[in-house]
Amino acid sequence: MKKVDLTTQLAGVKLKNPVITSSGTYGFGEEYAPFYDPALLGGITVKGITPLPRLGNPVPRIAETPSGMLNSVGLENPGLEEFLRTYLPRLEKIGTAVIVNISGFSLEDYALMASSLPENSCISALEVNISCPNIQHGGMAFGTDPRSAEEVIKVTRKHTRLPLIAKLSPNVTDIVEIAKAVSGGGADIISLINTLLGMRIDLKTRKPVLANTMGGLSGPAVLPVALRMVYQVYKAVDLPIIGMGGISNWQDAVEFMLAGASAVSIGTANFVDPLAPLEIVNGLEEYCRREGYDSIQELVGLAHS
Amino acid sequence: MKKVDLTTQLAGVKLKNPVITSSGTYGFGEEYAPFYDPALLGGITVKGITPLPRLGNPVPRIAETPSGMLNSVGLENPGLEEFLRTYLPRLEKIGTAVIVNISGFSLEDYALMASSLPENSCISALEVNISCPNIQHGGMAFGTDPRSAEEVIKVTRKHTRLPLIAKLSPNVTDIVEIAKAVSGGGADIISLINTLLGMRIDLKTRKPVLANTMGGLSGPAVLPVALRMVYQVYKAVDLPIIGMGGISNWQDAVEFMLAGASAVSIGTANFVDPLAPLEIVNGLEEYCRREGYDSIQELVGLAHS
Amino acid sequence: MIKNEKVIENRVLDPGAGIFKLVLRGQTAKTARPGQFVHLKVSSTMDPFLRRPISIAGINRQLGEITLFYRVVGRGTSELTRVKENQTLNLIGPLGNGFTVPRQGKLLLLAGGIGIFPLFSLIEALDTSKVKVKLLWGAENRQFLEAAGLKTLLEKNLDYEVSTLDGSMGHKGLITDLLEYYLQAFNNPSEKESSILAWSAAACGPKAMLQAVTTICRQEGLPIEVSLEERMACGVGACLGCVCTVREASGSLVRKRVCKDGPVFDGGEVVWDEES
Amino acid sequence: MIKNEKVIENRVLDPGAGIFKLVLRGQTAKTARPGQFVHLKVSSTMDPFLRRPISIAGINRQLGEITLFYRVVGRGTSELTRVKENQTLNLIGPLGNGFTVPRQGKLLLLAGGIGIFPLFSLIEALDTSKVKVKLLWGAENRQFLEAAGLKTLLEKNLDYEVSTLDGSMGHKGLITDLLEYYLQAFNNPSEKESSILAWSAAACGPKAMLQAVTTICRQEGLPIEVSLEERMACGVGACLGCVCTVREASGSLVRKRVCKDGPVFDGGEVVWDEES
Ligand SMILES: Cc1cc2nc3c(=O)[nH]c(=O)nc-3n(C[C@H](O)[C@H](O)[C@H](O)COP(=O)(O)OP(=O)(O)OC[C@H]3O[C@@H](n4cnc5c(N)ncnc54)[C@H](O)[C@@H]3O)c2cc1C
Ligand SMILES: Cc1cc2nc3c(=O)[nH]c(=O)nc-3n(C[C@H](O)[C@H](O)[C@H](O)COP(=O)(O)OP(=O)(O)OC[C@H]3O[C@@H](n4cnc5c(N)ncnc54)[C@H](O)[C@@H]3O)c2cc1C
Ligand SMILES: Cc1cc2nc3c(=O)[nH]c(=O)nc-3n(C[C@H](O)[C@H](O)[C@H](O)COP(=O)(O)O)c2cc1C
Ligand SMILES: Cc1cc2nc3c(=O)[nH]c(=O)nc-3n(C[C@H](O)[C@H](O)[C@H](O)COP(=O)(O)O)c2cc1C
Ligand code: FES
Ligand code: FES
Repeated sequence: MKKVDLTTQLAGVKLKNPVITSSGTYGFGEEYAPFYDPALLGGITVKGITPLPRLGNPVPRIAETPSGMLNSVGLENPGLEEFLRTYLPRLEKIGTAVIVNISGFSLEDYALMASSLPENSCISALEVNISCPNIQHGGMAFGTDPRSAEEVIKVTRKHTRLPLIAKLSPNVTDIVEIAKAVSGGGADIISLINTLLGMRIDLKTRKPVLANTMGGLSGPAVLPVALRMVYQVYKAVDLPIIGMGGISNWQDAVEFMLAGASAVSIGTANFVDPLAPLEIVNGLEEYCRREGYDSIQELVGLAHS
Repeated sequence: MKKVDLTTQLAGVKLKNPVITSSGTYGFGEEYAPFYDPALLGGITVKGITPLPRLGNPVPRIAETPSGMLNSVGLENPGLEEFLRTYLPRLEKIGTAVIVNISGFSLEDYALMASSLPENSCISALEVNISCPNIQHGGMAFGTDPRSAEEVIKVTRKHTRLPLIAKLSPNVTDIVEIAKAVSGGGADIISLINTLLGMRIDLKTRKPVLANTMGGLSGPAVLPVALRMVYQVYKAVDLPIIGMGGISNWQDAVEFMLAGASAVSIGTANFVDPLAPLEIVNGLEEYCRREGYDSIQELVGLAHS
Repeated sequence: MIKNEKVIENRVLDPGAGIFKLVLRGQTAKTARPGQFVHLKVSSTMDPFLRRPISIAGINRQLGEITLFYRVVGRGTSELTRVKENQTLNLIGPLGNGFTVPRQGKLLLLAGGIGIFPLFSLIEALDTSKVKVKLLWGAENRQFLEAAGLKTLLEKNLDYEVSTLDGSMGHKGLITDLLEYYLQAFNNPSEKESSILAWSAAACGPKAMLQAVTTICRQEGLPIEVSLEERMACGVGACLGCVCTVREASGSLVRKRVCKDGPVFDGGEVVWDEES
Repeated sequence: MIKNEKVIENRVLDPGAGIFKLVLRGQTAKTARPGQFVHLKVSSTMDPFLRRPISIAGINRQLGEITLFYRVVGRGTSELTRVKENQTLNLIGPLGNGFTVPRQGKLLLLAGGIGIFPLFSLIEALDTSKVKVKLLWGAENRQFLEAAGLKTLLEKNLDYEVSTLDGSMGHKGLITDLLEYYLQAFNNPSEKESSILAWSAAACGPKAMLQAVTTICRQEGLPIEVSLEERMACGVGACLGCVCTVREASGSLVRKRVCKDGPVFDGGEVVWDEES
């Protein structure tokens, strides 16, 4: 039986296979270790880090929706310093690519984190989450305006030589415009999508279910929107894409690769099926073998033509 | 047992109850008549009409998604003339409010339809679908740019005295900005949301499932996004709202009314459960009785505070 | 039109081919006609989301039962296999127009793969003392034919011929080979089949097969009814999801809804290679 | 950690209150501790989407069985009622830290409504020849108490007292009334309960009740463990969906994950009215 080449090269980042776990859904790589060895994955992305520790939003932070969920965790995280002191050393032993997701509310926040996260460590890339409200520009998210999206990436770029992944928000009129902007700003890779803004109301209290009123929609419900955005960005922008949004099984992962994703990231599916990322690695390999592809990368973008 | 007042006043439009069926999901009011008498509903919205007949897109036009579906019907319709000749006379006997959904690709299209649809007929209001690509402005949908959204409504307003419902597209960065624009343009009512742009890929053919590549996502999957937009627009704009997007049962309908919708519209749910609109009317009445509301309109906007 | 019917039987006929037989008792049997279909709710939740259309393959008005056959191809049909006897299943139906049921003359039935299922109910409805029937059925292999109801045909004493892609039964090749062979035979007045003029055809199967057999039948002047398949949402004509294109007598193209105006159409009117 | 366990029993105990008993056979029983929970997959499809956390109410290591009790309150628990005996159910678990199981001394158990369920496993685990146990249980009415397992307590010969809102059984009023009464009694050296210092408490119920009983116990110097509930997504500490706030010895506020760092916390550390 011929071996399928699952290795994946994303700009400067080399992965064993194209399956990554998504920021905010995989902790700091420890919670799912009792289920399987994370070293079997292409990579993991840690929870979004901010310069200072954050308590995040009050509960309830979770609401269920048809084939999906809302979260309003509010970027709870231990902060940059504690991450460097406690979590990073433990991640050194994880045996797979580590992507650090960084979130900020000002350009200085991004600059600080980019310059503080070591280039010679287990960190393979920084994923720049541009979905946070930009407090310097009136609270609209960095990622919803092409100019501020570009600026964030530019500033971050200046402060690190690590490969930069720009993570785009889907809550925009024109995702291609934003993708071009972050490409212009010097991003090496584009990851999409972050969560769609949504809400639910509790019939008993007659108030929003989430303490924070609105939250981010993720899971299978958003898959068609995510896939469409990957398809559009692949057509228009010449950077490798990490596709995510509702991927639950290898079939979904194949759809994203056909649409143009070079790698896929698994988020909410972890909650429902902790083994999903592993099963997707195996499913992709099996699919390539059955369909006669020698390398997984042959799939990328095949739906275009 | 005290009777609950279900009547609903939307600007100039009076409805028996707040439950309407959505454009494109209820034909011209005839297909679901074998299931129940449409006169039991607050109103129906007919399929989007264009000045000329349209064959619409090739098949496949339908794809299933988790808790939702994609469609790319492409505005197939008999055209204005045939609508006036054949369908409108039959609608005169339907016994409930008739909303005519109009779609155009230029400002003249909207002007023509507004001036041709009779003011003294069964037509209670025109719903202006601004999600179509604006061929005068390079193909971006009218509804994704506040200025062209305002312009469309302004032009339509000039050519009819019928109440105008502006139907908003959710594929925008800032729904409130668009809602304000159509309010400025002279809309009497806002309906939201139209479908989210999405796609799926067929693993067998490795090509998009829909012949038209992308399509509109509807059904329960989009409910959290729709509800959020209703909530945001209610807070910012002082026009009555018709809420829609994934409503499948009376509980969903209550959520939309609490978020700020004065009426709700049922679309995709018809396909899965043809009796859904009727069950929602009954469920809303029952809910009000149980919870001690004399009028359904007391629910509107209660989630705000 | 919408009702819960009682599941009398839901049983695998052939695990290899994944073909199931489903018998439902309720009101549908009262009015159903051959070639119509039902739109089944396969899940009690929102996922899988849409109903699934399945042809009515048998109608027993006495018992008030309809019989369906389905092949497991995806999530919806998989869910359907989990339904247990004595549970109820929600359906909309009977839907669509159905086949013309001739009272006399000669009827050529053309089935491709699971396209045989709606033809079962047509066969059942024919008075074979007055209508001469011949069935041509093409499939992948013998196993499929046997799984999909070959025995039923034998029991009915039907005049049939099969073709298989791998030659494991009947003619090795396509149903179109069989069709051309028999049409020639009908045309040959020395053969006992006599004149071709008495014949009409009814077909169900994949689109490419329907197009091919329509072309052949039309060349020989045989009227042919085809039962089309299309992805459906509503099933009742409201969503315009399931259209096909038909050329009207006037020459203009119009869309027809497979669910409501069909699924059975005059093969000669269908525009097969339309790209608009 | 993730496994399919065999459903031995899934049966309604009281249709009125909608309380079910679910017995599962598998690996979980081997290592489960009182106060831990399992995270159940209630549907084979994407809807309902998330798993549902249910406390482990009984652990039988010999048979390899765990017992759960659940109340039907929404779509997830409704789906759960449809699971049949001999089917398998997918679960993650055992999860969480569980209650401290004292080897000696006196344990006051405080249950509000279905908060009794995790306490069942704690009661089971106690060596009652060495630990003196008293249970106070508040609920809406007699029917609920009987539905939720009062008989089990009687069988266990447990020293208990109940309160009901409508007075249909025991004290009419809140569990806090009972608690205050007994704490006074413990404080009174003339009573046979002797000194309050030997007592600790473990509580499970609605948040407001846990806050109230914690306040009372702390006033009297009684250490108290509380089992919290929160909406959960992952159940394993990865999503930060289910946090509560705890005041550390240093005085600073930190978030703890109910699923991973709890569900059992030192009541005195929990910040109840936090709004940040
Ligand atoms: C009028 C009509 C009558 C039918 N009668 C029968 C019947 O008697 N027995 C039977 O086994 N099947 C019949 N079908 C086909 C059946 O509806 C589909 O196989 C079924 O809906 C697939 O559902 P699924 O969830 O299992 O597959 P999915 O996961 O939805 O799809 C699997 C594959 O099946 C195909 N498919 C999906 N939906 C349809 C559709 N509506 N029409 C055609 N192809 C589709 C697609 O190629 C897809 O890739 C009929 C279809 C129509 C339109
Ligand atoms: C650690 C833990 C242990 C639990 N043990 C038990 C048990 O042994 N027996 C039992 O009957 N229930 C227990 N619960 C509660 C149980 O998880 C919820 O009742 C269940 O998830 C509701 O699911 P549903 O789909 O039926 O209701 P939904 O439709 O999801 O919700 C109905 C209502 O229940 C409430 N609810 C929903 N999810 C939760 C949640 N995770 N926590 C608290 N409230 C919620 C909300 O108020 C909601 O309005 C436990 C919860 C936790 C966190
Ligand atoms: C609970 C939760 C927390 C998340 N936290 C972050 C985060 O800190 N930073 C970030 O960039 N994305 C975050 N996300 C978004 C995910 O990384 C992912 O982009 C999104 O959920 C879509 O993928 P999915 O549908 O597979 O989950 C979070 C998502 C969830 C569900
Ligand atoms: C098959 C289909 C056709 C539609 N056609 C139209 C249309 O012609 N005009 C329009 O404004 N909206 C159209 N819509 C959008 C619906 O009216 C509605 O806004 C949307 O589907 C969200 O509601 P739902 O989730 O309840 O279906 C269509 C939707 C579907 C599913
Ligand atoms: S499926 Fe809706 S029109 Fe045919
Ligand atoms: S439920 Fe995810 S951290 Fe507790």
